[in-house]
Amino acid sequence: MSSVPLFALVGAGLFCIGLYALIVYAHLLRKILAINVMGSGVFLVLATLADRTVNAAPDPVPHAMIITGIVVAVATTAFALVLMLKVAEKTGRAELPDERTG
Amino acid sequence: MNASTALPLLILASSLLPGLVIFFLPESSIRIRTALNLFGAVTKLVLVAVMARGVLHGVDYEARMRLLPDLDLVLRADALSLLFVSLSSVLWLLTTVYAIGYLENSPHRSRFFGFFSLCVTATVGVAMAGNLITFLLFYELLTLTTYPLIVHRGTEVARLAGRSYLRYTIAGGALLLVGVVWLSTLFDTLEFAPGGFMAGTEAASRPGTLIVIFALLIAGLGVKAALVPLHGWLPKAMVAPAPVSALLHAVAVVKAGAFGIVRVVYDVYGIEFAANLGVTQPLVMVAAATILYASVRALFQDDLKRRLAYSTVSQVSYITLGIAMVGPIATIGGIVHIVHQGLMKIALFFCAGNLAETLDIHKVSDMDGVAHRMPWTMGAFTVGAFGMIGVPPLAGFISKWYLGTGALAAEQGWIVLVLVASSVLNAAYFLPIVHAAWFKTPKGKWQDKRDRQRLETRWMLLLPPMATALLVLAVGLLANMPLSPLEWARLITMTEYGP
Amino acid sequence: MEALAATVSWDACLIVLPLLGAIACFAWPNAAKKLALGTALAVLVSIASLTIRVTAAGAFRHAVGAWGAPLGIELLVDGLSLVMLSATAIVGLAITIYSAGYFKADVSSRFWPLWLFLWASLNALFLSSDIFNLYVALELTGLAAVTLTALAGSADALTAAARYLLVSLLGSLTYLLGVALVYHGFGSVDMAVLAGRVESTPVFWAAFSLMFVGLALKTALFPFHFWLPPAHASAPAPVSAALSGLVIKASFYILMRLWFEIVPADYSTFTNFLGVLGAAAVVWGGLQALRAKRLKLLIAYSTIMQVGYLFLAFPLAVAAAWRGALYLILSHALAKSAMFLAAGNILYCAGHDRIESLDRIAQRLPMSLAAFAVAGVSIMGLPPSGGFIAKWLMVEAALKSGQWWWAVTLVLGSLFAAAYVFKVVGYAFTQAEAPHTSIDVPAAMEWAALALAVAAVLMGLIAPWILASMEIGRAFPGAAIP
Amino acid sequence: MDRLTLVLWIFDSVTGLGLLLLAGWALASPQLFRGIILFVAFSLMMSIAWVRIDAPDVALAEIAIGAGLTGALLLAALSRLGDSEPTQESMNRPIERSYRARTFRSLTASLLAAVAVALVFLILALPGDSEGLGAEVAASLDASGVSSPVTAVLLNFRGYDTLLELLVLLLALLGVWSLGGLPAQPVSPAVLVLDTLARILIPVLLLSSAYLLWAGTHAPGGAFQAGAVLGAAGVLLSLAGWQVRQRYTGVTLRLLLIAGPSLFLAFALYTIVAGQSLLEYPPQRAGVMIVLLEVAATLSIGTTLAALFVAEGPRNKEGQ
Amino acid sequence: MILSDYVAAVLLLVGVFFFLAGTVGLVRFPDVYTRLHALTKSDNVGLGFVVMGLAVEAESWFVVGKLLLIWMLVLLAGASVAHLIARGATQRGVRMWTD
Repeated sequence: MSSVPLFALVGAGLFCIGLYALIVYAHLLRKILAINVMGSGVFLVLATLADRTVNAAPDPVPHAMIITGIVVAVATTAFALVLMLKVAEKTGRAELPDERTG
Repeated sequence: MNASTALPLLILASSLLPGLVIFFLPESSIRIRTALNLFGAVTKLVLVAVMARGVLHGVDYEARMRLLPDLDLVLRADALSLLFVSLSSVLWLLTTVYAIGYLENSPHRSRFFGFFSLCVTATVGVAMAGNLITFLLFYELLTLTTYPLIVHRGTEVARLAGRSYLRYTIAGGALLLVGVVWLSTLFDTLEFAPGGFMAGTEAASRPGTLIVIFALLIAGLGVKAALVPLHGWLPKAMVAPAPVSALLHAVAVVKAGAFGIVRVVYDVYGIEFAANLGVTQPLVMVAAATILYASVRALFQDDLKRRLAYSTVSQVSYITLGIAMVGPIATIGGIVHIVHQGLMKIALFFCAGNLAETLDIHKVSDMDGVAHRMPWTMGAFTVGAFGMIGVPPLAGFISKWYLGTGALAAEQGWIVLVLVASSVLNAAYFLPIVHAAWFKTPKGKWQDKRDRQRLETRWMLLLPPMATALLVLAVGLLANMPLSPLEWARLITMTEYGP
Repeated sequence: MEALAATVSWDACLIVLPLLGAIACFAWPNAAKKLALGTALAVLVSIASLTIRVTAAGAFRHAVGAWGAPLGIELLVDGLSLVMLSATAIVGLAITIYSAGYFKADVSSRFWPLWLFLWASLNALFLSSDIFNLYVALELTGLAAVTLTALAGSADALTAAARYLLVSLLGSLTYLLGVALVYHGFGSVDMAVLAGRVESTPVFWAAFSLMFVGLALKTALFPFHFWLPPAHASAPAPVSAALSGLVIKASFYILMRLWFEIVPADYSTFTNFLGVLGAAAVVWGGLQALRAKRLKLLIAYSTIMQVGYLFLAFPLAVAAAWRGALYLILSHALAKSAMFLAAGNILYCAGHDRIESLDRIAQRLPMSLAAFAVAGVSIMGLPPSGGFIAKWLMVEAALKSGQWWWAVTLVLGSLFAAAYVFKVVGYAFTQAEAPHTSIDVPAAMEWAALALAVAAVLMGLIAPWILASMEIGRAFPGAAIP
Repeated sequence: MDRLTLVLWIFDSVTGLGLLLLAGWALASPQLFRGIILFVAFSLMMSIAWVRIDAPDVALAEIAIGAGLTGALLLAALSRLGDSEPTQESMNRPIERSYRARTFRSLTASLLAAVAVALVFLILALPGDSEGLGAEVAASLDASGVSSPVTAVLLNFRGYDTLLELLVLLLALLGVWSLGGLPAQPVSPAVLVLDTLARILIPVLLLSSAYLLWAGTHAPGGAFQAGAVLGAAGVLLSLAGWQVRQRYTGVTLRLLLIAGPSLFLAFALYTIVAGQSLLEYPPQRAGVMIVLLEVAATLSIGTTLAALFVAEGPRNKEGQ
Repeated sequence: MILSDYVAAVLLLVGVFFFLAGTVGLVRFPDVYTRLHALTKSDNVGLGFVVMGLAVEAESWFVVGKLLLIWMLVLLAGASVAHLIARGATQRGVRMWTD
């Protein structure tokens, strides 16, 4: 029960690493990976800060939110992958036309 | 919903409903369309007559509807609005007859007459507006409904003319909107009141803002009243069919602008308040400049309709001139000229339309000797032209007379010089046409068109110019009759200047 | 029947009915069209009775599962949500009728479930007063919108859908991070509870700016607008009508909710920055719309401009400005969907929507052109349309609060709007040299577009009633200037 | 005692550092295949982190869904991408190295570093201990019908979120099918080892899914974790090349897919008609109803996740 | 620290040693087949010791049962996956390492 919410800081770091990769890399599969990493980062922040209860069970509400988030993440990732494949099939490359998408 | 609130709405509906129905009529059902048009025009005329009688007997007609929690849409029939409403309903009837004849077998007539009726609805709305926001509403509606009429022909030239028309009017509308909103933030009411609703309120103590607002309002209205820098769209809009340019220049668009300036100067600011604000003098200057500049430009126009267009630009500024000069006589001159200029100009445009439609004459240069071929049309044209110049018994003379004496009363001697100069210029660009038409030997290519039937052209094209020419004569001769426009103008001025 | 009508919680019906409809359409594809129309009518009935109840009994909160606010989720039905719900219902009904004729057989069986999911998620979003629930609703809306955009199947529709999906996911995650910080900072995710607990600490402002960036991404505010034009232009017409008319407004609605309920103090540098972004959106959107060669692209850029208008309400911060912004949302929803449906008719009939060669089509589709023009009146903000009322309220707010430069932006924007609307309408009156063959457009599609356009204009005449129902249960913030 | 916290602190910091490094390598690695494998490793490391912050439910979900299914989806997508990608090269080069790109990347990197530092300070600024909603959940836990707090929140207190989330899953599948689905994977030759593995593992997976579902009411577990395990079974089934007979991919598939959401919606509709507030469980029968809903949800989630992996679209259903 | 703790500690240490050996093998060995060999062998044995160590500490036989089930599953999965990877490698033509 360390006082410093270490994993929350890691979560913030993951969020920023994911955002950097999302902005910088062109390939759609990398962008989907980046989105998943950012998602994990946000969930880490959400869960770690729920663990600050003194000598009591951690707050279950964020845990429920994270499970919802994970399921939503897998659903959107699955759809994004199929969309990427369709883009690759139609345009020949699994990248968005303008190289560096914001 | 008693009679006093129903009548204004009925007057609006009398052209709105036929218009909406006509939109959905197929092109082939000519008889129904003509019947609807004429029915609408006649009912409007009757309703206006009923309202006029009511107003004389002191009945107060007002229809009110809440537009915003603190703002109402008001239609009210006071003396000034009645003048403009009666003018537009009379001329709308004549122009409808003329348009039916003119567009005998041209395409898209349902669309044309639909927008035609909506345009008159907007004009009547502008006339009967009881406060600035209602006025703004119908003023912008007028822009929207006249644009399709200008681009009716569908040629590239028409589209460009329409585009330039929009540039001016939409920009003007935006300025007007800002002015009106600014006013609504300063004053809690925008209702038109005879002496203006500004004098004595605490906001009146901020002249700077009020002058800026006045400039905004006049700029917005000046676009349609064709004051000098803002008149560019008018000559270009001549590409529209004749009934449209007749209606636009004599009744709807141009007059709405001038009427708006009358409302702003008299019923928003109040003439005394505006005078000591010092805004009326620059307005007089602008009006005078417009009169002279437009008359000079008219001299060099070979196309008949463009010459008439420039003449309209200068004539409308007579109204602004009369209003901006502080003094009852000048005001009477200005207000009565609204009616006179309407009648004269519409007669001239009807004749121009006839010439273009039957003999395909568009240029002044090939009008030599046309009077032998079309004596009635050229007769009406001559009456209108002499009226414009200010020849005594006709309407033009009365307005110029009152403007002149008003100018002297307001110690603005140089205005008389401007009036005289403009009359000379009028003569300079009208008399050669009349002379050429009557006395020169015909040499244009139109001679081969033999006149096959008894009348020189279809009766529907001939009746309106004759009627308007007669009206110009009647208004001139019977100026002192109780119901004449002059008497009406005198009644309005009495209410404006108060006891 | 009265007892049932009184006790039934109509707001819950608004969420459950479209969802049931969507699942039914998915289970029985060949009966999808009838089911969808039935659902649309059912939603309309629910909205009507909800309106009656709210106007009579005032705003009320509906605790889902009968648990209290901090623990459970609460639905809030007040003037703001009611007005948004009814706009969604009206536009939704028109789009449903339009899509019945628009889609071919195989595509239509895939369209209906997705469309009803989008409708349900919008209703859920407008009703919810719980910021995490709003995250899930935003996710559902985003995914439904992306799948509908990708329905067109062409190369640029797919790439636009992919870009839209990535931006939507990024927006949602940023928003979720903001929600996480707010939850852990103040102990609850319910707006009413938060309104009591929130104070202007750096944690709150950081969390709020994260949520703001997420929502701005989804609303396509100026720097984040790049994904909107390709997405709205290449999507099928009814879809782009739903996107531009409703989906964009959903995330702005959340911003408004947060700004009214949670944000403690007015932070002028922040609001002025928003105003500058809004003004940039107005100018940029207007210029791009003028340069657009294709009709749907022009309309999409016009959406960016209108979004710019919405953000001008922040710096004005006067109650009238918020009424104006909300009125703009409503009139824009109706007018913009009418425009897209009209553009859809033109595309359906002629196969292309290049603006230059529009005149050959205009002869055969007078009603669609009329719909476009009438909707244009509201977009331009000319009287008597709803757009005019919105512009009037916002300009009045700008002048009253002495910030005249926002008034200038608004007027400049309406000049841009006039320019690009008349650029299209101008071609409608030109003569067609060679009327080539074209498929004639089903009447229902033309009438749907015209009905929406006329509704947008008539909205201008019933302003007092709408303005009154807007502020049930929550007066807009900002000084109520006399 | 402080020695233990020291060891734990070291363990945490190693895990945290490992997470950051793994994420960085996964995203920056030149080959996409290596990236995906590192991402799966990153998810497994994440589940360790979840355990360290006392979130067993989330750890289960992370492993089953995050590492398992997402990894499978990514690898399947990569293999399908492989044939349509002319060169491997374009797959794994980050954007070109032009000067403009490099400044842009360093600018973005520094901007995001600043954001990260700001976030860190923010998180540290949050109060050291806060109860959150733990007390409220504990107070009304017995009225919720289940004893595991997370399941109580998921199914009862915030059941509305779960309903929407089930629909997100279904919507994703609808989206995949509306894109026309992907060409059917060529059936790999019957590999004896994979076949026996499947033959042994699938019953165990079904059993453990049932166990997870049942355990969810009083211990970590629940519908989503059970559904994910069921989905894993489906994935294994399709990998082993067993063709599900035509009859099962028709209406039964659709019914299975909408089982969870439609039961939930039926329950919602019932509460509306009965005049109660939306999704209100009758206190005495709440437990039974929650389990019923969880069973239906697990079936739907499992089928949907498997269908998302197969992603061939409904074509084989109508037999076009 | 009673006797069972010592036994558990020793078992866990041996298990960890095997894991360490497997990892060293993974790093040091030249080609995929030898790495597969190293990993599957030592990790399975290591896991066996860890499971036994934990079983000593476990409170109830039910937990011990679950631990054994885990070990069985890892053995099954480890073996078949190693086989599949090796098959995949040979199909892709990865040649064995000969020094």
